Parts: sequence; C-alpha cells; structure tokens
Amino acid sequence: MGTTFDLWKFTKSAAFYALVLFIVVVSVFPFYYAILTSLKSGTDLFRVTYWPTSLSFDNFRQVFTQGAFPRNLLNSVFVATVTVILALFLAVTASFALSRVRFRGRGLLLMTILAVSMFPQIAVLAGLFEVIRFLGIYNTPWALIFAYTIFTLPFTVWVLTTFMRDLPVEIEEAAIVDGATPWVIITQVFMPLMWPALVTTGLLAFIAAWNEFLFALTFTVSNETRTVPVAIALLSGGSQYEIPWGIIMAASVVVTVPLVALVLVFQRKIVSGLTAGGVKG
Amino acid sequence: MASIELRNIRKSFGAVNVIKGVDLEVRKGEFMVFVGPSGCGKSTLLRLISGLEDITSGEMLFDGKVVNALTPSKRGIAMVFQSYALYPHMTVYENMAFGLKLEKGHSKEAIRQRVEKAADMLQIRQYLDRLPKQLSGGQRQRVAIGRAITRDPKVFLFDEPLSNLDAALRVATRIEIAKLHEGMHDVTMIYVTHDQVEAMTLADRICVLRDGLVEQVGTPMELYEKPDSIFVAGFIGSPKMNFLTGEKAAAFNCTTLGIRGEHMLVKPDGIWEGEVIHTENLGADTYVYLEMGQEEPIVVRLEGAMQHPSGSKLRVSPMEDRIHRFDEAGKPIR
Amino acid sequence: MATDAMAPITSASTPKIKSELLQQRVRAARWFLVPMLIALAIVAGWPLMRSIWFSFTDATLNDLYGAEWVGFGNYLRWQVLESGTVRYRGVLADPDWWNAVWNTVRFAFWSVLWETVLGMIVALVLNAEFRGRGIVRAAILIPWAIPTIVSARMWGWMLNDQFGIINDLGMKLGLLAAPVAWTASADTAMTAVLIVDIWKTTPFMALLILAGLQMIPKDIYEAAEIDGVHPVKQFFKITLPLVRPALMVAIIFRVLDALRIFDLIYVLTPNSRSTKTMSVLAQENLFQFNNFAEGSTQSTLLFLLIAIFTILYIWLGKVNFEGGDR
Amino acid sequence: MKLKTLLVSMMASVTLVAGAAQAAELSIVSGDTGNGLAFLRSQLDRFEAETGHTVTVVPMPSSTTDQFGQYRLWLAAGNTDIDVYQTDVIWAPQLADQFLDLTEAAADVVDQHFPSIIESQTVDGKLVALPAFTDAPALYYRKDLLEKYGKEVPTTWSELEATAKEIMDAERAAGNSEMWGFVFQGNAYEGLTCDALEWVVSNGGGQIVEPDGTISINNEQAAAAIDRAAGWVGTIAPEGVLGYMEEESRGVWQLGNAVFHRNWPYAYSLGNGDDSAVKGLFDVAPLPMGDGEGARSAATLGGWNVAVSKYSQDPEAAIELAKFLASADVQKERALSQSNLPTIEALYDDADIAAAQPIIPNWKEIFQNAVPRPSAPTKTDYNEVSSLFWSAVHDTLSGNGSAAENLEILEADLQDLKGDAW
Repeated sequence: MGTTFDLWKFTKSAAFYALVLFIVVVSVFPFYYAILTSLKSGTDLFRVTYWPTSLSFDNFRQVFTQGAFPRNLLNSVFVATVTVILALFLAVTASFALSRVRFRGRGLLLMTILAVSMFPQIAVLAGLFEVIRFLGIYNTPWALIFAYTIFTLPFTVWVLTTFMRDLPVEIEEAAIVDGATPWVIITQVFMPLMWPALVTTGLLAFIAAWNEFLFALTFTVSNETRTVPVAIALLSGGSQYEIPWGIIMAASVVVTVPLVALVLVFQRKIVSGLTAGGVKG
Repeated sequence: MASIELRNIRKSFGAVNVIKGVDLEVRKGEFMVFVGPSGCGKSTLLRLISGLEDITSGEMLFDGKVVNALTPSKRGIAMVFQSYALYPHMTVYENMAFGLKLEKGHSKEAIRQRVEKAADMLQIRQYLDRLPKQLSGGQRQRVAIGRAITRDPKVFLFDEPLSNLDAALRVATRIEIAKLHEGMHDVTMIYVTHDQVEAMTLADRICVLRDGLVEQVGTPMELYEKPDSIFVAGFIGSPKMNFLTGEKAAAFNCTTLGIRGEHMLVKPDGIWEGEVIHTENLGADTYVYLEMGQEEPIVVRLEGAMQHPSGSKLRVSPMEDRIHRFDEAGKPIR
Repeated sequence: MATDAMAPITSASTPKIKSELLQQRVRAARWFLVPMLIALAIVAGWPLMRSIWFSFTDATLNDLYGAEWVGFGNYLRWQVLESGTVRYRGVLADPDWWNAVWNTVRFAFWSVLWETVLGMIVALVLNAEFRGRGIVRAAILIPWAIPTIVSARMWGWMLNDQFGIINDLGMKLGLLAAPVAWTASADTAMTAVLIVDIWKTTPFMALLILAGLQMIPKDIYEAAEIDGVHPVKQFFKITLPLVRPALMVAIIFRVLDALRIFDLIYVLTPNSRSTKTMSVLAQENLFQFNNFAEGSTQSTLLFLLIAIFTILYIWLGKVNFEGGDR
Repeated sequence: MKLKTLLVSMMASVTLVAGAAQAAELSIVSGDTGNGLAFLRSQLDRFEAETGHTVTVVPMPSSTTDQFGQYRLWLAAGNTDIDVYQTDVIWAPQLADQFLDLTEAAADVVDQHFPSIIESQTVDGKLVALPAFTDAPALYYRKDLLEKYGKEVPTTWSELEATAKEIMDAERAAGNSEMWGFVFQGNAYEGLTCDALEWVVSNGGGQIVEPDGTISINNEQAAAAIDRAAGWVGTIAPEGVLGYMEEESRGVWQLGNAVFHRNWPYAYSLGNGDDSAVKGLFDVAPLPMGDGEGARSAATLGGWNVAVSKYSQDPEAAIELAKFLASADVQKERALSQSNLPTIEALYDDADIAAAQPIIPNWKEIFQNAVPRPSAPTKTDYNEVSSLFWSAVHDTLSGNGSAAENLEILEADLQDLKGDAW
C-alpha cells in the first residue's frame, strides 16, 4: 500500500472487480438456481426462492439409483475423452499439413472441411444411422465417438490450423536443421508451443461431445451404452406429464461438476502464453 | 570439413527468379561471407546450401558429392538464425541437446559432455537450466550458436545473426564468432550479412551478390583493392567509395573514377576544389563532405580531429596509385 | 480428390529434382491428411450425399428405399390451372420456409453479434492478472458446460410467467410491471431464445478469443505502454488486429452453429412460429411429418445458404487461407 | 395362493412345451416414466417367468415428440434391435406399414376392449397395436371454493366462464392476487390439439377431419368454440397459458392458484400429494359442453398401446409379449398400482379396482365421452394435420386473426395436404 491513497486507481480497480463480479454472477446464477431447485421437492418447486429453504439430498440419491446413471457417467467420460483425443490427434497432424506444407488445393481442402460444418446435423441423422449400422458399431460407444467427429473434427482442424500458422517459421527450420522429421516437429516442438490452443479446443470439443443429445439418443438403445444427456432426458417423475425438476437439476449439477474440475485442472495451460518469450528478441 | 561447390544454381519462386545461376566454391575450413543489398538473394542462397529450400536447377556438391536432394541434417550443417529460433519451451541445455537426441546413437553422457563443452566455449554454462525467455538477447544468440556447435557440423551457416543485437553487443559477438572460427578452423562457415564491416572483419573470403548473381568473390583486401565492378567498389569499404564522372573522370581516361575517402590528400594545390558542406568528427578520423558538382558529395577521410567550417573551400588530390578507373560498363580498366 | 491436389506446387516447374526434405514433407502431409479425410468422408460425406439425393426424390420415412426421382419438384414446381393462373408449390414457394429463413438469419445475426462483443469483454477481463482468476475462468465456463437440453429446460423454467425467477426478479427490481410469458408470447419468444443462447455460448467465444490473446507477445504491450498509447487505442491498434485470425475462425464456427440452431429452440419454444428456424422446420418435416423428401430439401437449401454465407464471409473478411511461408 | 402357484407353473409348463426350444430374447422400447417403468419391469418379470423368454426394456425420454422421431427413424432403417414398441394412440396409423397385423393373433381378446379404441388402432382393416391403457382428461375443480361461493360444478363452458370469473374476482379482492379462474394447455403443441378438439366437439363443431376423411373444421360452431377460448386468455386464464403444457398448468393449479383446471388423470394423485396446496380440496367432473346443435361433453382420447415391429427377429414371441401387456390381467394390475384407465370395459366394474382406485369407475363416465383425434382418417399425415390445427388455434388464442379467418386458411391448407385422398 502506498502512502497516498490513489482515488483514480482505486476507482479503476473497483470498477474492474465489479465487472468480474457481474460476469461471474450472470454465468453462475442459473446454475445456482438449478442447485437450489435440486434441493427442493414437490410443490415447493413451483415457489420462487433465492436462498435454500431446506436441505434434502433425496434428489441426488434418486439420480444415482434411477436407471444406470453412474454407468452413463462413465460412458460419457469415455466417449468424450476418446473423441477429444482422436479429434486432436487427427487435427494436429492435419493442421500441420494444412498450415505448413504448401500444396495445391489447400484452400479448397480447408473449405471442404468447413463445409462439413455447414450441413444441419438433423439432416445427416438418417444417413449416419445407415453408416453406423453398416460398420456394425450400432449401440456401442464407438458409434458416438465416430459420429461426434462430424462436429469436433472440422472445428479443431480449423482452430489449430490458424494457430499453427502463427508459429514462427524459423523455429520449425531450426528443428529441420536439427534433423527433426515432421512428426518430431509436431510432437516435440509445436505441441508444447500450442498448449493454450490445444487445451482450449480440446476443452470445447470435450464439452460439445459431453453434451450431445440427438446422436446419443439415436445410436444407442440400452441403458448400458447411453450417455449422460440422454440419461437426464430419461430421468422422470412418477407419471407421463410430470417433469422431475428436482432430479433433473440434481443430475445437471452432477454432470457439470466434472467439467468445472476439468477447467480448474487445465486452466494454467489455457493461459500459459509460452510463445510470448524466446521466439523473438 | 567440407568443401562446397555450387554449379549454375538457380532458384525461382513461381515466376520470380531469385537466384539466376550461381557458380561458387567454398573451400574446406573457409569463412565465407555473403554480402549484398537486401533482395540480392544472399539469404536464399544460404538456405539453398542449408537444404531448407529446394534448388530449381543446377548442382550443389559437398566434398564432391551431389547433395541437391539431401535433407539439412544429412548434409551435416548447422544454422544460426537471425531471430535465434530457440525452442521456447526447452531449457538452454535441452535446446542444445535436441539435435543430438534426434541423431540416434549418442549416449546421454556423451550428449552431456558435448553440450557442456560447447557451453564452456561460449561461457553460457551457468544458464543451462534457464528457459530462453529468461536470457538477454546476446545470451540467446550465444545459445543459438552453442546449439549449432554441439551438433559438431561440417558446415556452419549464419543468417544475419547479429542484426537483432544492439551496437555494442554486435561488436562483442562478432569478435566471439571470429574467435570461434579460429578455434574450429576445419569447419567451413558461411555467413550472410548486409553489413560490409562484418564481412570485412570476419571473412576469409567475401562473396558479393547482386540481383541473384555473384558479382565478385575474393579476400576482403582483394575486394577492397581490386573491385571487379563499380558495384563492388561502392559496396565494400567505409565510408563508401567516391565516384566522379564527367570531366574529372575523363581527365583520367575513364567513364567513372573511383577514389576512397582515405585515399585523398588535402593540399593547397589539390587538383579538385570543393565546398565543405558537412563535417563528421569521429575522434580518430574526420569525414569531410565536399560539394564538387557530382551526384553525391565527395567524402574525404582525414586522420585526427580537424576543423573545416561549412562553406569554406578545400582543395584535394587523389593518391595516383589508389584510383579506380571504370569503363562505361562499370568494369575496371586496369 | 485430396491426393491429386497434394502434388507440390514446385513440381510443375521442375519435374526432375525433388529434394528429400520436400518429399518427406509432402509425404507426411499426405499421411496426416488421409485419416482425417477418410473419417470425414464416412461420417459426413455419405450421409450428406444421401440427404441431397433424397431431396430430389419422393422419399418418405416409411419407404426410404423405394424413393423415386422427382427432380427439382421438392424445391419448386408449378401447375397451370384451367383458369390460367399458375400455382407454385415446393419449399421455395412455402411461406413457412421463408419465415424460418428470416428467423434463422435474425437469430444468427443477433446472437453472434452479442456473443462476439460480450465474449471479447470477458476474454479481456480473463486475460488480465488478478486474484482468483482461475476460479472465475472456471465459473464463466459453466453455462457452456451444462448440456443444452438441460439449460434450455432450466431457462424455460426460469422464464415461466408464474413460477419463473426472472419475472419475480424483474418485478422485485421494478423492471417489469407484470409477469411476462417469455416463451409463449410471439413478441418475446425470440428474445428469450436469444438470451439463453447468448448466455450459453458466450463462454465459447470468450475462450477462443482468450486463446488468441494469449498468443500475443506481452512485450508489444510493454512497448505501447512506454510509448504512452491509450488503452483504448491499444485495443484497436494492437489487440484487435493481432487477435483477428482467431476471432474470424471463432465467428465462422459460431455463425455456422447459429444458422443450424436446433436443440435449444426445439426444447425451449418448439412450436412457436416466431422462433421456428430452418433446422427445426427440417426436423419436423423429416421425422415428425410424413415429408422426408421436403425435409431433405430444406436441409439442402440450408446447406446452400450457409455455404453462400461462408464464401461471402471469407471473401469479404479476407480470411487468409494461404498463410505461412512454406 | 396354492392354486395360483399351480396355475402359474401349469401355464409355464404349457408354454415351455411350446417355447422351450426357442426361448427368445426380446426388447421393448418404452417412453414410460419412473413408476411406470418399474411397473412394466415387474410385469415383464412375470412374463419371463411364465414363458422363459427374456425381455429388456429400452427406456426413452418422456417427450413423445422425441420418441416418435426416433421410432420412425429406427423403423425406417429396419432396426432389428427392438421387437415391441409402446405407442401413443395417434401413432398407429402413421407407423402402420412398419408394424405387424395383430388381427388374427388377437382375435380372441379384441372383443373385451372398447370398440372405439380398437378402431383407433385399426388401419385399413389391419390391427396395428393392442391397447394397454387409455387416458381421458377431466375438469378439475375446487370443491372448497365452489362451496364457499355456493356454486354448482359447471356443465357448460358459459357456466364455467361465469363461475370462474366470479370466484377469481372475489378471491383477488380478498387479497389472493395470484388467483386465476381456469388453466389449461395453450402452448402450440399436440396438447393444444387435444384441448381445442374438446372445445370444438363439445360445441358440435365436428372432429376436424371426420372418420370418412371429410375436412369439417371450417364451420361456425367450431369457430365460435375457439373464439370463446380466445376470450379466456388474459381474463380468466393468465396470458402465460399460451405457453403452458401439462406441467405448467398443474403447477398453477397445485399451488392453489386456479379454480378450474383441465388435465389428465395423472394430476389427480399428484394433487392429493402431501405437499399439495389443494390436497383434498378438489374433485373431477366431465369437461363442460358448449351450446348449439350437437353440443356434448367431450374428452380427447389418449392412452398407450403396444405394437410389434415388422423387423422383429422373433415375431411370435413378440406378439405373445404384446398380448400379455394388453391382457386383462396386466391391465388390472396397472389400474391398481398406476391408476391407469383400463381399455377393457369389464374392469370398470371390478370390485378390487373400485376399492383401490375409486376414481377409476368415475372416469368411465368421462371416458364414454371420449373423442379420438383424427389420426385414423388422416393416416401418415396426422402429425402435420395436428400441427396445422394447433397453429391455427394458437394464432387465434394469441389474437392473430379471428377463429373464422384462421379456420378458413386451415381448411385450405388441409385440403392441400389431403390432395385426392389421405
């Protein structure tokens, strides 16, 4: 603390923290409200409150006893993880080719990849269903991993291509002079430099795969192979029209927590900013 | 330990011809400097030698063997880049050891010894555990050189390695590179720069490039004393050689008369008279700029600190044995 | 297609010499691209072709394999009545379709605009150094992390006119005079959908922009600081141009996603005409109604529309395809 | 007890003789919810014990739209993984091509069911699904409030309007500012088709599309019925009713904020739950009728059925399962434990059911007024017909045009859709 009180500086940092607070509140409030709802039951659900009135973990207990929720959670983890690893693996190598090797038709190829993202997912459902049955992976996690590449791959390829293009040429040349093959350049030189981009795209792809509903519903037909979003849709109240808000919210809390944990684990990498030093004077 | 021979090397990027047929021989253990103005193709030529760039036509030989298609690592070269190009995520040690790790067949211990030996040579041993971003510019450049040394190359390539450093560091590092060359005189070194001072001070031989072609190859003194063209004469030496045309040149039976500032004498009966328009006092020398009705002012280099107020008249004469006479084509008349 | 295109540019001028390095790189590029292309061809290429093919047939979901070719009939066909008036039919003559196009474009424009602006603000905040940054970063990701079907329902609940907290809050704060039936009323349904989408997707933008910000060397700012450049000017002169490539890619993917918006609207306001987008309409025809061919036609048109948009965007936005020096 | 065991083991041995050689593995897909699934499982366990087959349940999200889309896709692709489907009443005609004809297999039991239900599941003479249970909405009313203000249970919509308005105003004046007169399902979705069909039919306005395929919706009585409903919005019903589905309306009702409520039987037991504000304060009655020619109380027919996939790899076992789930035995169990309405007429007079679920015999009266949605005549186009209808109604309720205008357009649209024939 300085000896003189700097009013302008104080106002500035106060305004900054107010902005941070606002962003956090807006982001978290619905989730908070979901938690609040998950602790309620029965007619209480229809009453608006801002603070928890009762603490009942009944809904959480129900989540884990109805259906095969723990199993679904594991399926989701497996499917999303493998999807991300596969997408990043294919995308890192492909984006090296697309950003660093000059060949004819590169722009066209990038456009083609992007075009995959232009077709409404709902419209490929029928065709994809045929392919998946043809491959014999229907009703297995592989069907989902396979289907999810349709939205994770174009996205990761594009983002990584953009980032890889920005890496300095001389670093790559230094590696070539050192005798590095393209594979070594990717794995030992570029990937460490691209951590922020890799973690970010990986995380976004992970969440997209984690949350996907329509494919998951169509390509799996048993509780043992279904993933969490479908499981949540399957959570139900006592009768046809009754929507079990409490349980759904409890389940949402349960599925969101691992993602928050994931972000906390990787957040250092998201902002490591390694490339800032060392490449150029 | 390699001699390098370039035979009618050409390089084009699409429709643009950058190197237009270069023949050159670099001897074993020689320190060769490529100089030339920017865009002359000197960096491209270096990259062709390194193997980073493909040769469009012609032949490149290392020790008599064609290496046109060989990868950089197989040519046994090492390169120091202008921007250092250190791997930012690796420590100094890892940076230096990377190439050796990729070459199979070196034990960990052997790698360590070689890295440490190179680090000692460049006095960067205490930085081995640091990341590049924790080093100063000069230290980074030494690491880059150290990385090249560690690989024990046959050919050492430098691509304007000093241009990112400030003046003082540039001189210090230049001396270091010169010492390095003395210490490893069986290694062929090729060095690209646009700075003729670096060229003069470092080179065994200099190759002056112009517009994708070799203008002249020779020792610094050969270039200084017997330039093969007006271009070389003007490029080598500081201050730049003065060129006189018209009557003053005709008096010496040439189209263009070249005379260096240090080869002119101020004397009352000097054959040329000019008006002092500017004086630069460097302490040991003084540069006097004279207006003589030529395209550019004529620079006279005088020893010691001299005072010649602007506007005053001065008479000078060239040293007769130091004049360079050129014909219409810019070729020397000897 | 890819393998033909893979021939290096230089090979045209010099068929005789190809350096090992170039060969190695091109070979590697081929191996790197082939698995991705195969994956995409199977997972997207075939289903896409099927859909496009169906759009030229009279396929119904009950009879997919007996579909017959009808040409452009699903797109536009006409019939001259005895009186001489011409009756146009087909998707292109369907007011519902154009209503959906308008909804989609409107939605995409506003949602992406807001998400970009807010995402940029959030990214700049997260790029600053302050205490508790990690927690905040995790917190802002929560909206993106909640499955869409859940967040749509959650917001549907919060936006309810009787027991929704938004109305309660709005009334308590004096912003609303009477409870608003957000999702039910035609005037507010689109606003409701936009609010939820912006809330949900801003973190995606923020994170991508943040990754771009992270790759800007810090010393550039230090230099600007020393030169006394005003922060606002710094933003427009340094940050924005440098983050532009990442931003352009983020926007492309957001727009493509927004133009195809389906699940959020399907859950939140499934049948409201004022929010029915092209994907929702296509889904309805494909799976709910007996109009599989029409649904395929709508999907194909949506695809074309997005393609045209993307080409325009890339052309006008000068997105760099051929960057990099090698 | 002993007798029952004996019977079961006898049956088991009989079927064992027939089926031992081919104990099938079946799977049934069901969009049923919590208790319903548990019940289904318990019945399937019984079936497994009796027949030696094994049955897996594939649960589906409770959204019927989701279910329908999935089933269509699966059936279109000839999915062999599912043998038996649980289907909504309105699906049978749309999926008829993909289901087996059960006419012969069920010939012995068909007569037990209400003929109207069997009819709704018969397409071109083909019985595509067997009814498992039925459903029909009722008018929920607040006994306490009617008593307090000395009112009768309304039998016509006009009475309902008047009573609702009076009680609502009085209650609001008394400080209960959140009180509304009537809540129903006004969101644009299948539920609105049900609600509006009741208004139209009860006003003598026909059934949108008549059983012979004639489009009848554009008539004055129908328009009057819908206009009347439009008049409720913002007066006796909240504006938000335009976005309500079953749960939202039940929410308002169960907080004690509505005098009348239109809903399905499920709201009955929930309304009597311990945490309900209206526990013990309400009862049900048939929905009111309109006025004019042919006016009568009407309740839209709901309910679920079981159908056998054409692609089942073991159709005989699958048919056996379908018949089992539609049997009197299971329906009785279902009525007892789930308070679902049986489709077998005799069960309404069953003493056990009357004792355990007194509401069910009451519902017989409501059910007798049941009207099927026009899914049978419109066949594969039903969903689109329904969508056009609810859109027209929703537009009218939201004030976009009068009922007469909207119904005229609707008629033209339906005519287009129909073409020469449905």
